[in-house]
Amino acid sequence: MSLLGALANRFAWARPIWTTISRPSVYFSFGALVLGGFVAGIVFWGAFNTALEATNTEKFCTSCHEMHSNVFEELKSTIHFSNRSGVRASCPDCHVPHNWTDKIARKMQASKEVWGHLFGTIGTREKFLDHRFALASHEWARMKANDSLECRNCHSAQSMDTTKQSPRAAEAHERFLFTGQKTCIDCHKGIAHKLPDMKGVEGWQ
Amino acid sequence: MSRLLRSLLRVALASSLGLAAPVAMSQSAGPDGGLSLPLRGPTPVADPAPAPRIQPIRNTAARETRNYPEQPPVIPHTIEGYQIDLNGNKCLSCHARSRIRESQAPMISITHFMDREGQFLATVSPRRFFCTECHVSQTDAKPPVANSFIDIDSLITHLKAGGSAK
Amino acid sequence: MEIASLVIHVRPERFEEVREAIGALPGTEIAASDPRGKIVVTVEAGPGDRLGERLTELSVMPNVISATLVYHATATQDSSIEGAA
Amino acid sequence: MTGAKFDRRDFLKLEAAAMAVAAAGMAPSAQAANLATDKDTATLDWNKAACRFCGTGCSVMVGVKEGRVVATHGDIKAEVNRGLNCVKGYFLSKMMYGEDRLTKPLLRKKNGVYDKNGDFVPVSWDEAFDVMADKFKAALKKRGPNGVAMFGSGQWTIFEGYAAVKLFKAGFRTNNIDPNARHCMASAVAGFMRSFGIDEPMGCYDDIEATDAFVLWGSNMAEMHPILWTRVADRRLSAPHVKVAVLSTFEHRSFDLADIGMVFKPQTDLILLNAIANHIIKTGRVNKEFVAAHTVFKRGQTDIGYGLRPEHPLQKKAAGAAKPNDATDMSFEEYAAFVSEYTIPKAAELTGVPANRIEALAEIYADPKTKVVSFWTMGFNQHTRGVWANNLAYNLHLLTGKISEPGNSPFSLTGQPSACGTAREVGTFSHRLPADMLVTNKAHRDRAEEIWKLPEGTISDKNGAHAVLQNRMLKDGLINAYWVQVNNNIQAAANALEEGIPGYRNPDNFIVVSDAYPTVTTVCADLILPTAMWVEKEGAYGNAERRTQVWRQLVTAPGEARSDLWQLMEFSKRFKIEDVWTDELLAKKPEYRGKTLFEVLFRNGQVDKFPVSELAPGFANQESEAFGFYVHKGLFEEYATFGRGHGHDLAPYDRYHEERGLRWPVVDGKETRWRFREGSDPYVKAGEGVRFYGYPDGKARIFALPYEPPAESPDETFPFWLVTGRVLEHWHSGSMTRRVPELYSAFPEAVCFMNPDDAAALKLRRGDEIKVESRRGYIRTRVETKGRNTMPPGVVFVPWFDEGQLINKVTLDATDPISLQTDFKKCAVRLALVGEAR
Repeated sequence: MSLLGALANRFAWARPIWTTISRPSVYFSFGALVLGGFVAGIVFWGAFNTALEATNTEKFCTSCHEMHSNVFEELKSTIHFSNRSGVRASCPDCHVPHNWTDKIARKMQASKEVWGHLFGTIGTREKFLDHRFALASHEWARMKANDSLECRNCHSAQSMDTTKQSPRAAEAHERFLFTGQKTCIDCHKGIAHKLPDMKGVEGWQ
Repeated sequence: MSRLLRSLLRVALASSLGLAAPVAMSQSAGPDGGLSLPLRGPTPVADPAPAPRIQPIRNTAARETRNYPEQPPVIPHTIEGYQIDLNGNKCLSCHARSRIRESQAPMISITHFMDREGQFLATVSPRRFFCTECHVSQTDAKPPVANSFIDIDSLITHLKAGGSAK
Repeated sequence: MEIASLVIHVRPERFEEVREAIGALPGTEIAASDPRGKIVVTVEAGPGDRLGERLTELSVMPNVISATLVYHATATQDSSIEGAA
Repeated sequence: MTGAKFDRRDFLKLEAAAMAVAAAGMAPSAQAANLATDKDTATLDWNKAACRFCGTGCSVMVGVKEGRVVATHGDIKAEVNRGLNCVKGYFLSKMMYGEDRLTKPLLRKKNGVYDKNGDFVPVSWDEAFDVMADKFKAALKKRGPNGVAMFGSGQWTIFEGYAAVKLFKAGFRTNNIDPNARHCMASAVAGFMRSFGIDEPMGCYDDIEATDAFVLWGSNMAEMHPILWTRVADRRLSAPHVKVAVLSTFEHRSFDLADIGMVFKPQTDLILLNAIANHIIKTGRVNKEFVAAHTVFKRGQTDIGYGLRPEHPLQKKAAGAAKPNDATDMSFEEYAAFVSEYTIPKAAELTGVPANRIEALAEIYADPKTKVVSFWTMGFNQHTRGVWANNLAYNLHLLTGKISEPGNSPFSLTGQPSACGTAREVGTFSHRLPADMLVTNKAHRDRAEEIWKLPEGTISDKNGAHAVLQNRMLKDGLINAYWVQVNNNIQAAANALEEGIPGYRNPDNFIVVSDAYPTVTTVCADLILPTAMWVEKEGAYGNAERRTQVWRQLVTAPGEARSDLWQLMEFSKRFKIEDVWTDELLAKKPEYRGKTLFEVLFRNGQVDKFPVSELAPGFANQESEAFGFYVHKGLFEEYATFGRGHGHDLAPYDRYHEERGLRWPVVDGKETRWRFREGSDPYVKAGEGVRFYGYPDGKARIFALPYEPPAESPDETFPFWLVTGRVLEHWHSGSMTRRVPELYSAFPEAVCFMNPDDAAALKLRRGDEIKVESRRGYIRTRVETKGRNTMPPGVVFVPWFDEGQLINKVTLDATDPISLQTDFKKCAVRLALVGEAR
């Protein structure tokens, strides 16, 4: 028996189904079909979003070894992981845009990271450190471009009570943040993970 | 004069005056022979002493007086998460010569530009790279033992006033 | 001879007044003061004086919020210090 | 210096004001601003002194005014530190002025007489020494010479250690004297003796500026040797080709400079060391010429036990425990076969370190073009196989010939300011005599007796009780009179609840503790003697690079506090030679009849040779004034006799007052930087090139030693490794540094550093109060998941500086069977929240 024949036999059960799907409708009205398609679209879309959101959890992010044993490990001893009020940031809070278009754009970029994972681009700590400057630079550039949007999702400048800040922080925020001279990421690099080699980075020696 | 007697007397005086002595004293003549260990507290040596709470780091912009000019200033603010390693030095991002106009922080001392031979370098000497070897931040923990170091200005002021008659 | 030092918290608005009053007490010196309401005082008492009474006097002065004894020492003749050489 | 303008009353008033100002949180001398003053008033009297803290041996300048230390700074002229100090060194000025300095002897009394369970009452020195002498005499009578003992220190000055050795080994005729360097350096000492037949490093700090790579084997130099760390950082950051490898059981501050960071499972450093040796052999990088000319191979005794009490099951089953120091000859081929099982993949598996990093580290040693300095301290020394670890590190340098030349240096760092000078060179160990000599060697005893003008047979031929054994013997009531100086051993020694505290409080025993401040050891004592510290006396220390440094007395100790040296010598006056020597011995030196120990040991025509008039004008010297001769010079010159001509030559005493220290051997006025190397070491003859003259055959030993497991490992009941150690801001038990307000506030109390995942699994939060508990006891402390250390899962770190949290109640007194040094880095604990379960 030829291979093709074997395949045809193997999927013989599907033939009536396919015939049904490909045949024009004779039982349903156009309106019902549109409505049905719409409902199906919502269902499909919901599933897509659910799947998307599943990739938007810390659990997913840290399920790969590169994230878990590098950046997540480093996060644990920082203020974004534990602090006085117990509000903590998870990976997507800072690294995934909250509005839809940007999120999808970011997710498409992320396919590259999957590629990197499969091919072990940063499979060891050493390799990760070698790439760290590039990885961090991307994030800084993104945050600089969107005016530190992910920071501001939680830390609204308008809602800051500088009297509750240390004098040093209050002064810096008044001079640079409130005047729009600088955005969060300009000063607050390396607050959730360790820094790459900072030679040549503005503001660093 | 005995410091021990003095301590005891201080406690007695303080209690007779209804004043609180700032230094915690063990007044019980327990298994430790009645000798107080202010850095330990009143728990006998053989027993486990309670652990005081971890105190927050003092976080101000105020400079502290130095005990003498050669003393490295203590850090008046928190440095939690400040990275000082092969990749960079967070302290310098405010205290470096080129950064102080923006940060308004004190510039690191000129001594820090000297190498082992006493020559001035163009940049901060690598031997001074790890700031926290000499500069430490301060918690809110109050020292349980007072220190009777007398700074030179107090001595000089006193000398200029003619000391006092014996 | 006995020597003591105290930290005295006073009402800031009556700071100058209290400072003067303390300065007027015999054997009392103001070592440092802060107009926000803190005065550091050293008290000296000879053999005939009663140090305790002086301290009580300070703690019950008008406009004094609290007086905390920080240091007390008794100096005897034999333990007087000479310079190192 | 000008005459005294101040009287006690002035100082008391100034102290009173200073303390109240500090208590009020106000700035000192705010009212003294804008001082314009004349030169006389503004001039300070500056003099050099060695830093009081770690073994680095920085020189500091001490500014004195009116008999008070008012400022200190790093000595620009000092080779070691060139003007730098660490934060502890910069606060030396305030160290002596903690308000609760001990100023009078305190004796436990009830109803006016000594009582073991009495309360401490101030007594005169006379009364203190009377009671003490009675108790020592009673113990000598009851148990013979070994009924008394002394525990001293690597913080003793050279004079003090030397006087103590004489008093105990020659006077009381017991070798029951040991320094706390036993907890610190003993494994390094035994490592040197086994590998080279002579103690102390061949290299020096100059290697730092000459090397291409640093390997830190269990040493957190960033916190424990800050000034050496500034030199390492200087080298690494100014020469980009230089590499730094840091190995530890957890990540600490030294990792901040690491190109290769390696966190390994406790005890598996032995595997890494052997794997590197194997890599050197397998890749053909053995320096065959060097190895053939200068080394021999030895197979060390194995299964040597853990230095526990003999009835402990682990001791009973250790087959090699009787002769742990034994070794037999072997060939290079046999050695190569021995290490061949330590492959890099196997090492990676057993140590938890990725193979690529092990290989990178191995290459540093193997590459003939890379000069390498290996540093180690307590990670190696406080290890039940600490001597082995030392030997295995030397193996790497010997196999490659990277030794005894600039930049190639296996370097054992010391913890205490005079661990080398006083503990090792003077020989305050229970098995040693000055200049590396041993009490068990007849020729060595003869020489000591000859120099000391004592009859043959004065010095006991038995090793005395070492630190850990002393505590056990105190508990068992075998040592009944005990004197502790310059250390805080109730806080420092392992297993305090089962051994230390019961030993000190044993009703049969009389415990004397000399200290400057009240400590947990003083409160466990029966008599406390107030001690003059640091520049309140003339002193000398020897640092880790063989550098001997001397300072003068610059200020006077408060009240009746007196130096340890004065205490030792004054106490010796309380004993007639007949009290301590047998008639048989006396018969050999009848002229000593009726004399006191002071006369025999210190007024012996040598120690008292130099008159008080030789003291430098303008400096006080309390001991010399008390005894009527220049005590320090006399002791030093007699001591120096031991080493001169024997590889340990010291310069004439007076020269040390002029120098920022000199590295011995000092021959023809010149110091030695690299030992065993022709042209640098005067003991290596022309044409020899290299000669390891510690052994008669001139060869160093390469040891074949395996991995053996630690004494105690985590299990289901006690699932965590406990590591103890220090922090930058505090020196040892914190009795000095915690009395400096700035240092106290920087790191006030101990905490338990742990991994955040471990904390989460136990439902613990940062700051929670927990019990850290072992089979021996527990302490209460607080959880720390942030800060300077990053702990791997399953390992916790608790520093031991805090007398409120006596972590050594938890540790195990397992020791290296060769060095008898305790392993403070490995025992099993469990953690639980204090109070109710949540």
